[in-house]
Amino acid sequence: MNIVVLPYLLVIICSLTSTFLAYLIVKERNLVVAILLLLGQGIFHSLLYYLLMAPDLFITYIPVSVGITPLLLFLLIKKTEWREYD
Amino acid sequence: MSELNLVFYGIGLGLIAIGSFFEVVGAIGVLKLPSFFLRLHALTVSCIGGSILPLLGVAILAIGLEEMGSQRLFITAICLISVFIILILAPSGSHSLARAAYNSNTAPKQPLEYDALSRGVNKD
Amino acid sequence: MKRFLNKLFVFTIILVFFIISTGSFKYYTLVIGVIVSAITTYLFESSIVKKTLRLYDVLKLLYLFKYIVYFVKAEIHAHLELVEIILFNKPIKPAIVAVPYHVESDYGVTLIALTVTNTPGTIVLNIDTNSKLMYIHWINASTFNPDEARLIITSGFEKLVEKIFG
Amino acid sequence: MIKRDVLVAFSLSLLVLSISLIIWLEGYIRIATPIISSLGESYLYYSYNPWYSNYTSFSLNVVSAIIWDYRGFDTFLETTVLMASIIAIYTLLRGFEEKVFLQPKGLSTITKTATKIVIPLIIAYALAIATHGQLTPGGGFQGGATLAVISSLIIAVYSLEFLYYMGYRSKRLVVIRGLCLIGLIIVAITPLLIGFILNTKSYIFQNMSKEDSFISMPSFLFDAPLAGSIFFYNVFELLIVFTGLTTALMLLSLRDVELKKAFEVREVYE
Repeated sequence: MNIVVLPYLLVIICSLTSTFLAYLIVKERNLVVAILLLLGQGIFHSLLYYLLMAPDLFITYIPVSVGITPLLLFLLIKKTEWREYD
Repeated sequence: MSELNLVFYGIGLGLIAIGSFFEVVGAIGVLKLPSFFLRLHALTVSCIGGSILPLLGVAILAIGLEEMGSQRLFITAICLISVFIILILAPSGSHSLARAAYNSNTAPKQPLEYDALSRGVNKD
Repeated sequence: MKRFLNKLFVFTIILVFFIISTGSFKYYTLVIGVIVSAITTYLFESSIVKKTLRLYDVLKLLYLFKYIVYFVKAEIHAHLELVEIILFNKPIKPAIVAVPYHVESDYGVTLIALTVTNTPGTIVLNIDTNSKLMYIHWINASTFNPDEARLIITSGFEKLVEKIFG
Repeated sequence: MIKRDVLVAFSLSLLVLSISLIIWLEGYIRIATPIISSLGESYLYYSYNPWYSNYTSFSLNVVSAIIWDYRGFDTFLETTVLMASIIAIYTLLRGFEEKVFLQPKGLSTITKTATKIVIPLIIAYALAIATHGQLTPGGGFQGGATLAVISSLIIAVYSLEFLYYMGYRSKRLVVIRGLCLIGLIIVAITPLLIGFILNTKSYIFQNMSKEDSFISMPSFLFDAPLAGSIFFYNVFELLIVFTGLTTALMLLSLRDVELKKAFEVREVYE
């Protein structure tokens, strides 16, 4: 295999996995677990930014997706309910 | 590459190899051990052995790479600072996880042979 | 100036961290770093270092070095034990034991607790500051008695920590 | 839920695989094509180019140069967008009061002390990102988001009460934010004012000297390029983003006692 193909393979892996995680987040009933999965998806997105040569967005996305968004969502869950019902 | 740099290079690679071994052991432990509190112990193995040792290895390896100029000192310093921060933050995180799990009774405590905390102690 | 050594200590640490995290050593970085670390020192010095530092506190670095050597030894022992438990199914005996401590300052307690949590096999579950007890989850408990457990788990660290932080 | 577990395990293994591939491929990664459009080429050519002082912005980081110099007005309007969301939260919670009980509870002593050590380091790192925005990747928004992690840490570890104890109030933060926006405008119209006084031609949001106006912001500080107004824009943007995100965090973590009056007010309106 030619080594030039491998970066594209990496981009494919990252985007496919974040799509998996997005599916899981939508299907998940327990909202706490859904937020933790969203955190994992954030890590994949920041990897994608790194691969696509956007270090500025990479630096922005790490604190926003790992530090601030989960806390905001947890605060919202605390005010309402932590589980979806049918 | 001079002989001293070769020694640094070898030590760094050896530390990274040992670190990956502990990482695998920690992963097996997380899958194998029966309860939440026991799994936290396996997590500590993969934190200290699996991430601190490789970071120290990279720090030593970077000293040996003479062709990188003065930039290698920054890499070494960054690795040492990361080691310091992980040594502070990882145990405090696992401590607060364990405390929350114990106080809210969400995780099953068995197997447990003796519980000093449940015998009439006030929780702050 | 009051508490000059405290301010100098915090200022130096933040300045060094600033220069390392920018990855450049120019006059520009140095000037901006001095301004930033002066502001941060002014804001946080009183809450970070409670005690007034003196010049002979430099000697405590020797104890810190001794502490690191002790820490590495304990880490190696604990890692080998955990590898035995995980890979070779060594029988375990998990228990939560109460361990007393005799350190006064916040930093001393924190350092002991972090070291105990950092060694695989023991995790600090809860801490009671009134009766000075630590509740430790121990994966392979050899004793349930508080004083004997203290001899095994923390007493080695505690002597050195008491000399560093008092 | 076996299917879900399988999917999670598969994703995590792919994560480990991709991270190891990234580390292995450090020297070979080249995803962007070497053929650049003529517009991009001109940006790359002029963003740090002392020989063409009419077109350059003296910024080593091309992204900063584009964001704050070549399309500065656009970015200035972007910074006001976050204000809209804060105003929306204020409208939803109208009538809330911030009550100070001064009994911060939070997590245990160990976590608090560990967090106390890390907070100054995060501040230093965030300011390093923001003030070196014209030299290395980074800038105002990045630094502000990193700085806002501190307030989220304080809310999670020390509780909201400690933020009140440190003097944070949401209204004060909004005022600081407004002042920083005014600071941005002042930096933007400074060349215009100087041109008005000296009776020459000059532009709003002007950075370096142009063909028909010689007014220029400082391009160097000591031995590193300062990139004129980009440095000041980055510092103000840091404060704007930090105060905006902190206000949103504080308003969303209000307690029930503080919100009691807000619900009454809402009932009256409805």
